[in-house]
Amino acid sequence: MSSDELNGLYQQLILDHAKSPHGRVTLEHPTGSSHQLNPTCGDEITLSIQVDADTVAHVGWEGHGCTISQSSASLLSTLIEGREVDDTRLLLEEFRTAMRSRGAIELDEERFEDAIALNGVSRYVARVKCAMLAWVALEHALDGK
Amino acid sequence: MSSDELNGLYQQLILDHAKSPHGRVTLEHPTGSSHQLNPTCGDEITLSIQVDADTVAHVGWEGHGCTISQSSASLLSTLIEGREVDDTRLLLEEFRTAMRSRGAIELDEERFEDAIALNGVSRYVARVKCAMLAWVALEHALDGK
Amino acid sequence: MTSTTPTAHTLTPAEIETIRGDFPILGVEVNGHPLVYLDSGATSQKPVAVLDAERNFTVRRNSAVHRGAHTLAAEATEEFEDARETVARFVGADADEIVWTSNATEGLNLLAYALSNASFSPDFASLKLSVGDEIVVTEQEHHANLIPWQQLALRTGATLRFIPVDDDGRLRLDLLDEIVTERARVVAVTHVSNVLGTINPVADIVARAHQVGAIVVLDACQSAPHLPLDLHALDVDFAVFSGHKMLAPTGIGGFYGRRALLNALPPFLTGGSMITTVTMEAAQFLPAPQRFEAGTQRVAQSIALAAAADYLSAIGMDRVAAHGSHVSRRLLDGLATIDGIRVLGAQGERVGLASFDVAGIHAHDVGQFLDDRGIAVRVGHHCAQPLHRRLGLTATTRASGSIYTTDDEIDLFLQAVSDVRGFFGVTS
Amino acid sequence: MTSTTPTAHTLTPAEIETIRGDFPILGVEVNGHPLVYLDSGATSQKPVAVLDAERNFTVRRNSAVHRGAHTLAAEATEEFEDARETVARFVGADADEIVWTSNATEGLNLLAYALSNASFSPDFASLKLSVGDEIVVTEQEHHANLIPWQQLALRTGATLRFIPVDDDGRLRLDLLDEIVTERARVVAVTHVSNVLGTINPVADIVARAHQVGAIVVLDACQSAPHLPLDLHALDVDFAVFSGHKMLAPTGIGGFYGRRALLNALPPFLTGGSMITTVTMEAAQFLPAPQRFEAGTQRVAQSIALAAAADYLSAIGMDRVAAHGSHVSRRLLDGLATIDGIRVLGAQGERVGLASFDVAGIHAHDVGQFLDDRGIAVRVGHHCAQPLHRRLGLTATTRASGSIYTTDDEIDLFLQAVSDVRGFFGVTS
Ligand SMILES: Cc1ncc(COP(=O)(O)O)c(C=O)c1O
Ligand SMILES: Cc1ncc(COP(=O)(O)O)c(C=O)c1O
Repeated sequence: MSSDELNGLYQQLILDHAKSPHGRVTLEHPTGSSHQLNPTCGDEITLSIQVDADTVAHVGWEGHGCTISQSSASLLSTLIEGREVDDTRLLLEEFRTAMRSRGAIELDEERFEDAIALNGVSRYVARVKCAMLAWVALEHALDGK
Repeated sequence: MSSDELNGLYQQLILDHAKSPHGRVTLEHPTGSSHQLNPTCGDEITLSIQVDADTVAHVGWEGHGCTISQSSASLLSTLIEGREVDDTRLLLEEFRTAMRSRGAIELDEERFEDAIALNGVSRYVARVKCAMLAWVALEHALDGK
Repeated sequence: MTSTTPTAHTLTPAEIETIRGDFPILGVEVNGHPLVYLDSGATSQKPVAVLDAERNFTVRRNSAVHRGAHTLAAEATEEFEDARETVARFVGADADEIVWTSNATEGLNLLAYALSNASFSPDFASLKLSVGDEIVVTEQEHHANLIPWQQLALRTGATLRFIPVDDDGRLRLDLLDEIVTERARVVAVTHVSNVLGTINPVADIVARAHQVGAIVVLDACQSAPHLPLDLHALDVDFAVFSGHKMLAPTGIGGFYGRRALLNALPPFLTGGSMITTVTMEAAQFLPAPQRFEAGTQRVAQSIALAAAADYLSAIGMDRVAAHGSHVSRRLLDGLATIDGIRVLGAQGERVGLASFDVAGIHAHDVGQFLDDRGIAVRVGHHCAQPLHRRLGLTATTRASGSIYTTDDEIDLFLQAVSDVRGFFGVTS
Repeated sequence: MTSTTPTAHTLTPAEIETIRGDFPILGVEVNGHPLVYLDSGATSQKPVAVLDAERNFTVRRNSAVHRGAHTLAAEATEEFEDARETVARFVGADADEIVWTSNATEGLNLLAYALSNASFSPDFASLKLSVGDEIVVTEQEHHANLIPWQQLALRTGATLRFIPVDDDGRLRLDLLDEIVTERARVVAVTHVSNVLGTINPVADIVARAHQVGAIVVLDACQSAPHLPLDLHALDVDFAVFSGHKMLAPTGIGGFYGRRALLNALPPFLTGGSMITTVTMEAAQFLPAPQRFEAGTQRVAQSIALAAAADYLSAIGMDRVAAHGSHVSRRLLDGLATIDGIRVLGAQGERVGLASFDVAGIHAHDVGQFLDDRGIAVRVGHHCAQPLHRRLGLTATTRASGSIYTTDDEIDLFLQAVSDVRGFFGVTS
């Protein structure tokens, strides 16, 4: 009943992450935090990080939103915990570039692991904002904004 | 070179009245006066009347404008000087009706005499305002506005 | 005025087929499926007659109106003013009570700014708002009928109050007398909620507002396209509507003002074509409606809006309303049979629109699933965040129909909604 | 930026014929004569490519932008934002510096109201205007670039000053430093006068304004259609233009703001699609350009304006400007040979436009005589009463061309003008 494209967007891994997300915790000693909102649908996320000696030691977020925004936040958490800040920024740029590419650029499997399940999103211009929500919050949290 | 319609609009009598207008005088004891303006072209008229015992005894106006507005003011002056106020109001309504009729209603020759030369104006929607300018001033002067 | 004549018949399937033939966009495919357009509440589609009216004007008569004296300009001015007459008649007003705007939002801002201009000029004392005065809206309002009033309150020091809704989204009329008091100067209310589709009891609100001397502003965005509208009979003081929601192009709308009030308002936008005398120091203004139409107007779009009004009138607004009722009933009946669906809004008179929540599934995901089958619905807060918050939701899915909506389309939509939860693996 | 490249060739007769084929209205008859449209300064005619762009969008993709998530809405949003990009590039700006408006008048009001909103809110102190501050305009301005500033002065207590013109209508730049002082906060000036057709020395004014810390507002209504325009290079802070004067439909225009300043301005119109969070009490606003685009936008018209920009770009704005120069020269040379004609404005660089007085004959009568031969010109004060008053006139006749204006049309016009005085029996 549902098309290949739709199944490509909503891969099982994405549905699973949305249902049982990683990183939905409150950090005790965040070094940065950001609240982001999608004005069209009212979806919100507050994402906090704890940076210790140039490394993102911990990530925690809370919020509500669609399958894409929730699974993207969850996958982000699994990816960046323990990653160096500089590399986290690189990863963020790679993610943004792929998401904005309208399907032309895929996420690198070595770098993004399970998160390559989000590849399908970039063909859905209206949903890119959903996938980006947590990442934009991460960017601001890193900048201490 | 110029069409019958144009000659119908600009009859010799109209050109003559515009060149040597009647009633371009200043009244000593006006009982009513009105200033009117055409916002598109900036044409203006100030028309004054002196009403004695229910009769428009004197008319005087000054202003500047196109051939149609000047000749209409001039013809108005010749027509209403000495006319009863009630009949002047009737004449005004008849004039307005004809001008707004898009050529469907002609001015009554018995009533309007030389002013029937203005008949052509009513087919030129954009010029009706020019012909009406002095008459609207008359209306307000009669109302003491 | 606001109710459908009981004798009006809904549109027959054959009539709807004929109507659909007038809307070229209904033939497009989306994701390999014929488009099922159920987002008319956001913006309607446009019939060929409307597109042609606009184009015919442009290729035959386009020129500056109310400024030119040449033949083309005179003809264009005439068509433009005839359009005003047609649209005025369509909403139950006189031509000189209708001001052209870009959309309903601009109309509401026009009024809110004109009132604040009145508040800062001694010439308009009767319309002045200041500390102690109250502006009343409702909890149902679209942001367009809320934020301009918040801003007016900020500019003037007046207080903004609102009529709350109950758990079904119904206006709490039991609180009307308590909220609309002698301090109220403006009461702004929507005729039909764009989230709930329900028709508000405008008469009760008008009666109370006028009793305390407040002016009533009606947001007719969702009623003008779907119900016979008679602004004189409704006795409101101001009203707004958007052309793009009623078969006309984007970029055109109407602002209605009761003649005496409209002429008592100071201008909003200033510039050419709304003045008599201008010096470097000061300007004098024309009477309404020109006073509110600064600059070159949306001439082609006005003429297209008149064509849209004519198109709707030819069908008959009582029949348009009957069809809306039918669409609403089929949507509500169908959704009621699907597990995990919560439809917003009370039962009762509605236009053809339903917003709903699917338990456990975000509206964005519902919308995406429907879109995969070519079904276009709106997801989000529909520019009514306070109402959603009050009903305990952030985002909902909204299906909204128009005269071209068929039973088959509604059934495709209902089938898709009943498949959503299975796809996302949510069971109740 | 404002000058035509010396190497640009004017359009050839064959090229103009091809262009004319794209404008269906140029085939109509007026009073038994082929239309000679010399009123493009008021509003231009529109090529088929522009009409088709609008219609194609409407019949293939029409739907709500920035609000919908379904396929049609996503595609419409993309086309809409692409249009912004195209128009931005056309005027030498970045996409996020362009706000859609209905026309230039709305753009100027947007800024004047946003500045007065800034003046009443502690959050925008740097943009605040108050008693002692000065707003500077020029004596050449169209009412659209004068009255909004008069009203802003009234609302804030600031003083309105102006740069006068000399007997030829030239800006008195010798007075620039005296008039634009440290008290100046805003300097609003037209790029090209719609009465004189002359191009103003914007660079000098910008330099002085920026020296004293004032923001510069450019009215680009009469330059955008006729000259290569590079707003970044001109270094102005804000600018406005109207689509209907540059081959696009009525109802669409652009407002440019330098990025940092635009984002520092409070909103003007408020409502849907320009907010982040809304409660019954208050609203938070999006960054520019969305902050200034409340309500459903003029989507189809924006796309048409982009098509118009593409049409002009394909010809090349340097060649468009060269043609304007040519039209201007032919008009001026021809009028100079006719007795009793006074042409307004200085010699020098001009767009293809000439306003003139015919001794002893009112402009309305001149216009009527020309119209009888199918020649459409503008008569009146052209929304510039102060300039006319300064030049000792109430009304003038204006002939204004565009890319579709031929030498033959100019010659028909000149012949008619030389016959006017004979017809009315006026001899010098
Ligand atoms: C120089 C100038 N400024 C402003 C305007 C106002 O433009 P619009 O009426 O399209 O808002 C015009 C045209 O009428 C103009 O020529
Ligand atoms: C009830 C209601 N009011 C106001 C608006 C605003 O209309 P527009 O965006 O056309 O200005 C809408 C539509 O979006 C609406 O549904």
